[in-house]
Amino acid sequence: MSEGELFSDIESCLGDEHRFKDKVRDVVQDLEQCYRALEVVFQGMHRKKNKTSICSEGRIVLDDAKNKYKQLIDLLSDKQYYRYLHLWQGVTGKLSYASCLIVYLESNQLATRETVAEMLGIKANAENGFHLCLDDYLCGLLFLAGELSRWSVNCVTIGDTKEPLRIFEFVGKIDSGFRLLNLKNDFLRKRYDGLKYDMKRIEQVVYDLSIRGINK
Amino acid sequence: MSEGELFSDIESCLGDEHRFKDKVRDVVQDLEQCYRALEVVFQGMHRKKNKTSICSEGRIVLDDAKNKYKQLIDLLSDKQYYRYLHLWQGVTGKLSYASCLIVYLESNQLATRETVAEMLGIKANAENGFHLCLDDYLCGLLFLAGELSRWSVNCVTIGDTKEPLRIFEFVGKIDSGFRLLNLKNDFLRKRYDGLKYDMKRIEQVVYDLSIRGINK
Amino acid sequence: MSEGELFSDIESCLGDEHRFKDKVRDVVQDLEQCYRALEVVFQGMHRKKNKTSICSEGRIVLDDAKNKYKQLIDLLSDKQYYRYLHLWQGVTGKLSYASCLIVYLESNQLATRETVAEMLGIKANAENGFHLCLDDYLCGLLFLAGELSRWSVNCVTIGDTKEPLRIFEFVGKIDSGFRLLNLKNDFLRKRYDGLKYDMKRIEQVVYDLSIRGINK
Amino acid sequence: MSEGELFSDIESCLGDEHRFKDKVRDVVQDLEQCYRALEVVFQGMHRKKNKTSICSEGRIVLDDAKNKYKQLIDLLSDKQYYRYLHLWQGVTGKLSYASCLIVYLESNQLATRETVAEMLGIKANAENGFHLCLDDYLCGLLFLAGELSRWSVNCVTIGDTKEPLRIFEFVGKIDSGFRLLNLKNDFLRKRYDGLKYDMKRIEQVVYDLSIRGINK
Amino acid sequence: MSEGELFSDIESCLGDEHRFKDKVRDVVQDLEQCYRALEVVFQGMHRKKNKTSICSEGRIVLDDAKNKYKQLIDLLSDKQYYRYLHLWQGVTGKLSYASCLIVYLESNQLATRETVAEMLGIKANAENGFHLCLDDYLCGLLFLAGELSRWSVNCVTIGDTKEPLRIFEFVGKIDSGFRLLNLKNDFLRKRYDGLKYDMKRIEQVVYDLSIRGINK
Amino acid sequence: MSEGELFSDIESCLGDEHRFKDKVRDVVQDLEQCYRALEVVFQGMHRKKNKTSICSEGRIVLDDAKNKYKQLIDLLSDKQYYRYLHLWQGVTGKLSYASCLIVYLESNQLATRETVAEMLGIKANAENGFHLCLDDYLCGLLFLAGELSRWSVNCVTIGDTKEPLRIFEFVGKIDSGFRLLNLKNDFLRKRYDGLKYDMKRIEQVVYDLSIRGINK
Amino acid sequence: MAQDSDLQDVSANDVNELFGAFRKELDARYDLHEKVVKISRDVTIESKRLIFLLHRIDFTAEKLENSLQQAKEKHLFILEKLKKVAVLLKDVDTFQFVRAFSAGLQEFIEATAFMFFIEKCNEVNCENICSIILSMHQVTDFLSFSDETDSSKTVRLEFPVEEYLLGIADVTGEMMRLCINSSASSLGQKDLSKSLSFKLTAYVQALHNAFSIFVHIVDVSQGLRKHFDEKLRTMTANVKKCEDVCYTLRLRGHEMPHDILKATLMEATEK
Amino acid sequence: MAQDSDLQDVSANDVNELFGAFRKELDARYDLHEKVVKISRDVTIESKRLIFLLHRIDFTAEKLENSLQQAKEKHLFILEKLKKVAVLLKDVDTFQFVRAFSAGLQEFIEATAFMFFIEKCNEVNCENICSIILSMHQVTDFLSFSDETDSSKTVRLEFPVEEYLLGIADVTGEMMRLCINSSASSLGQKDLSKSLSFKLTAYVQALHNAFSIFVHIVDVSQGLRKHFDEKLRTMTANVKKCEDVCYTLRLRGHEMPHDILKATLMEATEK
Ligand SMILES: [Mn+2]
Ligand SMILES: [Mn+2]
Repeated sequence: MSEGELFSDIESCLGDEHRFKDKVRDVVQDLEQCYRALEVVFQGMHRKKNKTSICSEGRIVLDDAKNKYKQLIDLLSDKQYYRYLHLWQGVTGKLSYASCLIVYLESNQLATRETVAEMLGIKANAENGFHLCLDDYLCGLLFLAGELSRWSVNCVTIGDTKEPLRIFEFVGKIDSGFRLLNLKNDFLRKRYDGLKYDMKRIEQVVYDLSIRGINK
Repeated sequence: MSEGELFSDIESCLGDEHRFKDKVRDVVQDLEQCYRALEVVFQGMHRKKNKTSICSEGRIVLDDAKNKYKQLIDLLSDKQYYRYLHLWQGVTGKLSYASCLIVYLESNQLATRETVAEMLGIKANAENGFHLCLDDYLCGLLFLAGELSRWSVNCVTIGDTKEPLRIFEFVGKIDSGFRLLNLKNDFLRKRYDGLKYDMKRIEQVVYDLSIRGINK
Repeated sequence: MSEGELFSDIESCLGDEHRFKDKVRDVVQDLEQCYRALEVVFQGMHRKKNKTSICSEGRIVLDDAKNKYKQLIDLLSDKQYYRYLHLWQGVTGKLSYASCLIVYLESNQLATRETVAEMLGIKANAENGFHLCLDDYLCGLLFLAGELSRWSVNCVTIGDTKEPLRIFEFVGKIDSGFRLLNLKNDFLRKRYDGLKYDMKRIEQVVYDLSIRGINK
Repeated sequence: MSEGELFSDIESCLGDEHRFKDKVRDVVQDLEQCYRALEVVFQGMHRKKNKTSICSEGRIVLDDAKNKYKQLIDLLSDKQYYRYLHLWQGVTGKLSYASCLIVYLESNQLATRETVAEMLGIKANAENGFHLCLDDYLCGLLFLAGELSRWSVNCVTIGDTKEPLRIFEFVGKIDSGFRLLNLKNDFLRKRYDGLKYDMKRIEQVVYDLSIRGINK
Repeated sequence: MSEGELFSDIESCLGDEHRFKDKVRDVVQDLEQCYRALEVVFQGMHRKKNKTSICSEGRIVLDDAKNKYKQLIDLLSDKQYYRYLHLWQGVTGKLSYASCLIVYLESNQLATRETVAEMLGIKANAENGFHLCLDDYLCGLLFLAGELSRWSVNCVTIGDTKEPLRIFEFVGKIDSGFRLLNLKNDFLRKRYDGLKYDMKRIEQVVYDLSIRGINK
Repeated sequence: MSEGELFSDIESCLGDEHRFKDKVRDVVQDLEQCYRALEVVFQGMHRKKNKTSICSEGRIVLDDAKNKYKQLIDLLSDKQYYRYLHLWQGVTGKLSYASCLIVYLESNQLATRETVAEMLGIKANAENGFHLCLDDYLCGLLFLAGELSRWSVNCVTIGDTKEPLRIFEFVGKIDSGFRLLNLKNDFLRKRYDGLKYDMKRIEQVVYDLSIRGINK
Repeated sequence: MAQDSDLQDVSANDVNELFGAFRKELDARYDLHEKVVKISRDVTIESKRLIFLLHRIDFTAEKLENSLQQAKEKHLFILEKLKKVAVLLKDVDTFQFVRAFSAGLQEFIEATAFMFFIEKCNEVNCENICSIILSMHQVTDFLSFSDETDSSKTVRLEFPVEEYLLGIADVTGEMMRLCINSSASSLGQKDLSKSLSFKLTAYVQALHNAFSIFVHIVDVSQGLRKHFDEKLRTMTANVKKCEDVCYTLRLRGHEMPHDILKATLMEATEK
Repeated sequence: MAQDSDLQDVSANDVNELFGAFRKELDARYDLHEKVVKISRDVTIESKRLIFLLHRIDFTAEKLENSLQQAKEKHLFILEKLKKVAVLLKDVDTFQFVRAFSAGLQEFIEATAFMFFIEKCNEVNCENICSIILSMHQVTDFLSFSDETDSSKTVRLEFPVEEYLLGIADVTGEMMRLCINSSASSLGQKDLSKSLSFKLTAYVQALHNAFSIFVHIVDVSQGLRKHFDEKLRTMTANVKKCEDVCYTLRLRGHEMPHDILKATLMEATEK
């Protein structure tokens, strides 16, 4: 065997992978685009915009994302899921947040992992192939807490003094939930540290309302 | 002694240290686990939970930690204390905070270094072997101030308007105490810089209560 | 104890440490001075200077260093050894080298850790308080190999064709010894990587002498 | 051509470039000076100073900058624009910010790239030679948001409780705008992350006014 | 123009640039591929391979590179040369080195900037559009010196004791040439420091041959 | 006093300094140019060039440098010497090396600080105004050792087997001299560490000559 | 090896003598440097302590007098140490040893500026706050000492102006801390612009404005430049923190402050 | 605070249940991860020891046999540990845990490649040296274990190809060390191209050439890219060090080597 041949198997293998990754990246970029569109829709929350129309507009964009996930699933064979996971993990966390936010706005409910997975058109469990990995779902919840903490402040500006209380209850639950988890020192852990500040901010809004006897 | 023996002695000595550190790390991980359990207990404070039960639950977990410290002490001969200190310093600061919080909840008192050391089952002074090092104790006090400042806000929401005044008084003492210290530019100094914000937050609560004539 | 007292104890404790370190640093500086004096003495090796006088001059300076170590020991209570070790670790490695060199010049022997420790007036083992830490002793041996490799070259220039063979044999033993150790990737490992070059240089000298039939 | 000639040609070529860059740097330094003058003018905003006089003073300094840009244009032939762009990119971003701020103070409007380019006496598009590059314009907008967020706080202190609402509206638009962009430039991305904090701060001010019923 | 339009214009502008850069990057990647092929060819030098065949194989690959540069030139209008220069600067320096090496192997001559430019199918001067920028040419010379220094060592191993003398002469000229230059570019300066070491190494080889009376 | 006036004294002071430094830098650049010219002259050493002509050419360039130093002296009043020292310190160390080299080539002597100072047209002692600071002189000696170590190798190539012995003696003396000094951890100390390697290299050359019985 | 006999002219003895002289010169310089460094470290520590002491000051009239007295004594004590530096460097170019005393000097300038503010803040309002900013001139005056051997002469400790700027820049950090710590005590005040917090903020704003001009002055070494930029960043952050305090105070004013408050706060503190 | 009664639907209990399940999933994953990490650390340590052991090998025929036996036993011992990893990860996607065992795996590949060379270097010459470079295929074979529950099945430890490249890259460092350490023993040899030093150098050159092709492959993450670049830099340095050894050997050959030498060296060592 000559030097040139030495790694030639590997080279062709990496070449395939290279081409494959490019395809995946293209789809991921489309997903990013979906997320940016959702962000624009959600900005309405902070300006009196009607919840119902936010949700319906949001769901339309999510359906778009669903199609993109379908493309991803078609591209991937099952077992390569974890090999390339890092490529779509970032955007999936964000889209998971978007789904959770829509569910909250519609029903004040905490979207389960199953609900979110269904909204994105993917599986909820590792056993079933391309799925919503737990980290992404949890990440989405933490993003949600951040956005709701911002919203609680703007609600008062808009004149809605009931919503902050609901947010307080809701994020409080998320907070207790997370305390049950033993997070390692990773990305999730770092984001989780931000939850404390979000919670503090919401607590401050509720405090401001309480001390003024509003909502009594 | 031949060169061969000389060097094989040395080799066994290098291997021992490696194994020793691994053992210490295992115990430290258990202590981290204890601290997480305490955090869950303390969350009750912010939701009307009864102080007495928080304290008794907390003390049970601390007893667990005490056992772990005992294991550490057994592992270490006295003189190696400073050699490995960095391995348990982080968690000891946190457990010191937990001890101080329990003492405050029980008696509104500032736990002394001796008290905390006793609660953790270690010595209070450098002369006596495995001890609560000064930095960790002070760090614990600063964590305590942070938590109490958050609590003062939530007390109002829960409807307890007396506690904030007690907290104001108590954290004020910690604040005056720290002003006596000439801290160097290290970790402690950085944490200390946060104390003024905690103090300010508590002052705001007390102010809000006063201008509304509450507690008069 | 009032809060005022609580913190004033702490303040005096923080100040003491500061002053203590300053004292240690002063003694370490004196030890550095001793080492520089030894370096000047050892230069004679490379210029025909008599071994015996090098050794006797060297031992006089080492006695001086011994006194300085005594001061260090007096300053430190046993248990603080590891707390401040980093302050004198650098210079101790160098003085350990100096001791080993003198022993070699006197007797062609590898100085044991015990011998070196005795020459510096400190203990050889961790159990007995202020001691020669293993890393420093090994570091000293590596410095020794470096200096002897330089000497083997200069011996030929000076006209001493016997010494290089003795050095070859001696450093060969150190080399075999180190091969028994499983060093981690640290300072020592890095220094050890230089040993093969020292060995190679000595081998070259021995080779050059053999092919010319010198020493036959 | 001999090697000697080859290298002396190169040296003279390097020398020319060096002298040219020095000239450009001198003009850029003058532009920095203009910016500094503008900063002093803008500080007045935070202390009750009359908007009209800030704007007229600012415009006078900007006219000065315009002259300096004319010098730059004269120095450069078209094609070298991108070669030396990095030399004036920093200061152009800052002057772009200054222009946008003046336009906002005068009319509560978002200055377009064309307006800013005109105020600086340069082109708005790449096709036409020396122009306001897009990154600098966007950078200017982000600086603007930062300054307005600080101003919203100080407005309240000064007693102007209407301006924060206008700022809230205005920066809100910039924020929504940036959410549409798919930024690749690292510097801009990083600054854009700052925009979220600026927005949050302004929202907090408007909230603080709302909850106290001010501006109702 | 509304804010919405303003930002959507900007977005389309950013998108265009993004796509353009992607195209350029694709061509640059092909150039990198060429360079890799050249590296493989050049490795033969260090193992007895015939110079003539190295040169002819090398020139074939360079012709390939020439085509790629043609693509680049077609993509770019003149004025954008400096805007995107950083994208191909790295690889051009390397290909410039390859050209110089071939010229040296063929004729023992120093390739001029004109020669190299011609070999790559680009202009030699800034005035004429897409050109070989001076930094890249100089960089190529420095890479060349590095490679020749390695080669001088391997020549001796292979048994060619004449080539090192030629290399000594040749790199000596490059060395003297660079001493005339007043370099400001940091990257070049740093590489230039490496030239001194390359020269020293070659000098050592020539010395080793001389002292053994080889080539006498 | 207004804010504007607050630092205006200092501003004008720094402005003066700015202009002054620019002037000094211009002269320093000329000195750098002189040094580059000297470097080119010295390259001849390594190629059989006649020592006498190197020295006479070198002295002509040095006279040029002398004039530049005169300009510097005229620019500076005495007491500002140390304030701006860092501006010309680099180049003075290099020119000091050049002077020492010429003296060595002419007479095999170690140029004293007085001699060097005179060659550069400046004072030898701090008391007398603009002088050759000790650090620069010592730095020059270390550069000299580096160059001579390189030369000792090339001498053998050229066929001069006597010079290396003289260099061995000469640099040996510099080495012993430096061992008398207590250098702090600064630039000089770092360069001094390089002396060891230079010395080793020369020792190797002398060794190579000795073992082959050359010069016997 | 053959010993060349014609090399005797530079004998080992000569070299030893030569380098012996260098050693003396270097050692003398290093010793002086070391002495200055040690005093400077003391100056740093004592200045930091002075700052801590000033943070502990109680602004109620009688206690203020007393604490200020203590601060001034400490200040004189530090000046004594700086005088030692000046005397040590009397006959040499101080610029040669700037780095040896720079850290201490800067901390001293910071402490002095802080003390100045606390001493005189009652005499000024937000509009004329600049008058109590420690000037370069005042620092120079502090560092002119009477010569003990000849009282008609003065010994000055000279230093580059950058040191002053770097020193005074740091005081904004201390002002900001005091501003937050004392915000509660400013609360009761009817005219906020006369409150300590507002004065501190005005001071920090003024210094920040003046300083930001300098940071754009280009002709400083790369290193110093970075230093300045960093100081300005910290300063900007400090200004904003102070402005936040003023904002909150003004906002709370909108909620009709009562004098009750002050009473409540006092009551709690005195318990 | 008012307790909104319409929020009961997401009760705290539900959340606890939900997160309880997450906790279980996370803990299970972390536990598995932790187990794999611990084994991997052992694999690293033991592989390093195997390398040290190989460095101590005496190439004289009888001793070589014996030491090689020892090395192979250690190698099997390490394989046992890797089998444990493979079994642990049997039912999950191993790519999820790559980071947990990557360090150990790479060190194992390095040690294996080194052992391979030493085992077979007598059978090859400089021209066909490539045949004894450990291939990806061979690594895969090593990491296919027979399933204990069902011997007809095999359990594989799968891993990304980068791991192989990163592991094999490191072996050049060990080769370089051996090349320098053993250069004295190559000295006596008449045909240098059959000497250990020349073979080691040929091996390192071949690997370097093959590897340098890969480093230019662009589509790897930024982090991995840096990693590769760094490995290549080290590799290039290693090649040069090996080439220096060959150079010196060849040069010394010019001085008419005698067999005396070998005797001298042996004599000195055996004293
Ligand atoms: Mn400070
Ligand atoms: Mn390795």
